[in-house]
Amino acid sequence: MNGQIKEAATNLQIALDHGIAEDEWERILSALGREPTPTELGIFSAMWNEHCSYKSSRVHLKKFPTSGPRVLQGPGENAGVVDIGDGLAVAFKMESHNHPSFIEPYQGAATGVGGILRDIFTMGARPVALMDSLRFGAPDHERTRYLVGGVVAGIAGYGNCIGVPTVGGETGFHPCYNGNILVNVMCAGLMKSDAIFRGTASGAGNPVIYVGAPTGRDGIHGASMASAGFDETASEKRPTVQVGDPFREKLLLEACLELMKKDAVIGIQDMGAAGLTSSAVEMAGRAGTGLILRLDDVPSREEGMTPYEFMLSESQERMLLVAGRGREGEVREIFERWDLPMAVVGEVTDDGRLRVESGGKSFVNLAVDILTDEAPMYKRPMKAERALPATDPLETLPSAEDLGPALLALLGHPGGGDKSPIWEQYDYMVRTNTLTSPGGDAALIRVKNTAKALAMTTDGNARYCMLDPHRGGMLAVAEAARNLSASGALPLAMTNCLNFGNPERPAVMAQFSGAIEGMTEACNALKVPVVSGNVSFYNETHGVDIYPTPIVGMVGLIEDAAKRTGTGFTREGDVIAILYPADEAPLPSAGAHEYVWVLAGREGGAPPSISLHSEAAVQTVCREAIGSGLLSSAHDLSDGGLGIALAESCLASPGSGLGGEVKIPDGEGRPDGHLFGEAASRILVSLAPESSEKLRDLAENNDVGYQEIGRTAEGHLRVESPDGRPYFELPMKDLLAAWKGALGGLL
Amino acid sequence: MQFAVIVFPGSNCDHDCYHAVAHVLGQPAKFVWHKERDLGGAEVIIVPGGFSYGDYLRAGAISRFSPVMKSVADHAAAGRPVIGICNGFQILTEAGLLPGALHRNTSLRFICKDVYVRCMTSRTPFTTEILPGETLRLPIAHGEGNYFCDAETFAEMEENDQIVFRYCDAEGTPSPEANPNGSLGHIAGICNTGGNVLGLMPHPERASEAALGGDDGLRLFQSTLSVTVS
Amino acid sequence: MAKAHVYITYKNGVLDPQGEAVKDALSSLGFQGVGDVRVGKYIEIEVEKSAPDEIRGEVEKMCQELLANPVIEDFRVEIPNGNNNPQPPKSEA
Amino acid sequence: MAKAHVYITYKNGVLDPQGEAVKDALSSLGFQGVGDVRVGKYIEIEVEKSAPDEIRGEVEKMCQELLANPVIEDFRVEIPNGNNNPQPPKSEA
Ligand SMILES: Nc1ncnc2c1ncn2[C@@H]1O[C@H](COP(=O)(O)OP(=O)(O)O)[C@@H](O)[C@H]1O
Ligand SMILES: [Mg+2]
Repeated sequence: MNGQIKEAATNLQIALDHGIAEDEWERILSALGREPTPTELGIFSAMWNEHCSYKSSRVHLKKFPTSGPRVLQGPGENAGVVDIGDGLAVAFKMESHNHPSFIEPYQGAATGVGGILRDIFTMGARPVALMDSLRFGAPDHERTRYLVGGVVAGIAGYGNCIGVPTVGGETGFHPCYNGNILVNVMCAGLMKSDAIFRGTASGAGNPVIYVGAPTGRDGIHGASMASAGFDETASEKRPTVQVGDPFREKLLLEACLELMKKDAVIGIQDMGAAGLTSSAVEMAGRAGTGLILRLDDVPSREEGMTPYEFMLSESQERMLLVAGRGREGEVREIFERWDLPMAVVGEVTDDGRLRVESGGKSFVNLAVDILTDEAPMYKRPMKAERALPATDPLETLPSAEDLGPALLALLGHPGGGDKSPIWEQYDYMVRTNTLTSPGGDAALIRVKNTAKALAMTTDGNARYCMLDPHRGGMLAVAEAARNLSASGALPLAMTNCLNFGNPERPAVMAQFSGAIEGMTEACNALKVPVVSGNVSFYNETHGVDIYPTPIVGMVGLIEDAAKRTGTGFTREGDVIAILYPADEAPLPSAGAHEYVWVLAGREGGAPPSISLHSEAAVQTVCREAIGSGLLSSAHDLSDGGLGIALAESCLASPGSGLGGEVKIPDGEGRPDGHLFGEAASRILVSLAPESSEKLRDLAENNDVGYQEIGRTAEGHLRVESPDGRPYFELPMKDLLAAWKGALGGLL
Repeated sequence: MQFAVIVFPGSNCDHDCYHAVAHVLGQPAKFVWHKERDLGGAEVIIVPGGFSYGDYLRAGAISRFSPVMKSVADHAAAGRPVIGICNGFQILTEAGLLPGALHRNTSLRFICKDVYVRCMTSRTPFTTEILPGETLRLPIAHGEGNYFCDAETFAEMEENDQIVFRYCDAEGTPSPEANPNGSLGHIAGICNTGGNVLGLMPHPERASEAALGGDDGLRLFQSTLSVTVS
Repeated sequence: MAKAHVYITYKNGVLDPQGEAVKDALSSLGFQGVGDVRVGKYIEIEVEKSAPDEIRGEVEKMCQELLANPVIEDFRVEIPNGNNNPQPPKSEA
Repeated sequence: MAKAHVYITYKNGVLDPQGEAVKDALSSLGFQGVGDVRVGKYIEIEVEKSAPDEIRGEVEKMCQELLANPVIEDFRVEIPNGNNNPQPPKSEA
């Protein structure tokens, strides 16, 4: 049936060069009953690779809970959608752009932002907020400075231009990322809950329409080198790094949202990884239909592009949509007004096949389901391995009398210090909805025309996952939910980026599986379904994998935006207290991980233990207390334990002027273990003394511990032992100076 | 008072300005697409911030050729109020409605944060209700806010009372430390000789509601209400 | 299509923050004896005209109207393989 | 002090959004027959060296290390009044 195809032949070697394994090649041959054409081979390589097929991860991802009363759209679409009441919904998703950002930090990060924005407005939502979760190598590694500067400028360059505020994120440093940084970007958008658009190509005869930037040879990856043999002129067409055009994307965003107000659109999907190939195949796959694409009609910006190149180009700022028959004119009219290319490039068919034609010839004729449902799926071997010592390295550290220097060291470390040199490069206020500047536990965005606010956070602790993937996974979800609860928000649902090493290594798959199981347990216990997500494997350099780094992005809802708290102390003389699980000590001396890392460069032991039941109770109490107006501030304990949480609450007070006087509650273990230990399920709160009775009652009624530890005070932070011996007393200006200077050398 | 917010391809503070005047101030407002020429009888023109044409080549360089700019120029020439905010300020200088130019911040970085500005004159329609010497807290968000003009122009502007806002510290004292972008004379905003056209880098529309952390910016829009429209 | 090259530089007396930053960065990378550094724009334009003088006229007009801002920038147009008798940088002011 | 001129342009095939926007603007300003427009950087550097070859060597090193981004950009160095036998643009790749 493909008699007229004139491309060169393909063979096993070319398939291997495309990253297709030998058994996968056999599978293709037996499915087709012939050799694939070069363009078909390119399509297989794109659709069957890890990024599109999730072939190593699918069996594990199935474990996540994905439904709930508010879930309008779970995983499988461009983004998840969750109902927030009042006829509104929030669409959100997180994506990684790790490898491109390491090669070209500015453009890699910028196009990462562009990609996730398209995922959101494809759903019919207007993007309202971006968050970025970043991991760099050691602060003193030779490339770190360059990468930090480039990535941050790239996120700023794209997000600021398009006018979506970047409202929060996280930034971490660890030598395991020296050769493979992580750039994960999350976007949330608002939409009407009854106007969700999906990536489906239904209705035979409906036109397939290409809108957005013309196609060039951008990002046709290593595979294209193998294709050079197919065409003599291909040799000088080297693959190129994608450059983002945020201005064009802004136009695309406005044009798409305007078009979606009409009922002309049947399905729409952005062209992300594997561009035209994946958008066409996935849209047909979801609808159970077929597609014909006529490449001669695809707008292009370079001469002489081959079908192979058209199908695999990753040029940015493009979308594919299916419109109702006869509605082409309306689509054209809108895109012309926004000065954007628009072209009818094919139509929907009912034979379940993807056909690609050019110059009157057929270059592709494949059953869609071979590319989607029948893509390979692997149960890769797993074998847990422990790479870090099992003993808690705290014991190897001499215990100091004066804990002040340790606190200053933690605050002055790039991972623990002030991140404003990063987020002040982001326009975090555009759209006038941002209720708190970045720097707190959760970012808060008001929802205009309602009393509501959305809360958002990203969290992940690779060290915990390295020490114990299962517990690390639980802790990541619990911390994200806790960050939302500490701002007064009810966690609704989550997305994730699962950044792992090479899945062909059993130790990596064991980490992956363990982390997912832990996350799943926490999702179930905290009633937070997973509605979207992304897997990034092969994060490795020279055969060494990064620490397993699942990043959780979570969205919560505050019904009345006036009832919220920040992390900073607000008033002198307020009571400082801790909410904690009632059946545990307020501050067990355990796992002072960040402290030992910063002071001694050692890691080991176990991540903090966690009871999900108690975690849920602590969060409920915190939210209710905020809802009843009892709290002045709330801040969860995480890296650096109570010591860092206290310091951060002081630093986030007005003018960083409020400190506190605190006595550590009685308990077993070392003083530094109490102060810097990273016990889970704890929230540091401050409140007016008149409110303490009520909070104590609320906590008791919910089986939650409430322990007062001191008072806020002007100008200094003093912490003493249970018997009144001072651990340190530091003027706020010293804390501020250490904290402010932390990123100094890097930006 | 009828407001018009001009929308260029890439403008992204258009809705914020609209929100501030229509929903917070409660005045009639409408958007005017850059290809239109009819300002529809608007009394006050807002050229909003954002990245018109992506800030490509130079911020504001391409927008100034939009058809609507002729109408804006006529409006200005008639002595009626025009305010250019951030990218709007850049567009007004490129269009020659205000003197000077805005180039890259000395830090070479985009900067988003709250700053203080000192009001230098009440003579513009946007500062009638603000006393000279008063300090406002307003957000900035720009990469090219570094104001420049030649010495002669600067002297003329001082002479003609055209410097409307200067970056200052919380106490109201202009200083290099309080100047976020290296602008000449700590200039944050200027007006034309007639006083009716104001350009400024800070975003008053983002500081128009206490819920967002401050409402000093609203006073610029409020001021226009006391201007008698002829 | 013929090509024209446009060079846009800051005027004397206008501070060039990017140039300063590059200079500092070069020194800290260990390059010695780096003097002034000025960063400008270099634009390549294809035009349909073919006579060098016509091209120059057209492109200079483009510079005056759009490509350069006369308040802070000078420009210079070169026609590769054309008549490029040294010309002083131009500006409208 | 001697001067060197550096021209930095996007590699062939790399999208130049700025160039596209300028091209569209020129057309809508009424300039006819404008083809490709590419916007790059033009850098003037003063160095202490004086032998043209030495200057070129030094400045090319600066380009490789700092001034150009070899992943997406090519660069070209010219020494005014030096030996400028036409040289192809360079990149590290
Ligand atoms: N890359 C970033 N982008 C935006 N905001 C950031 C970024 N990094 C840090 N922040 C802000 O600073 C706060 C503290 O940063 P960090 O210490 O890395 O996170 P966390 O407290 O979640 O461990 C974050 O909650 C966030 O609001
Ligand atoms: Mg936190």
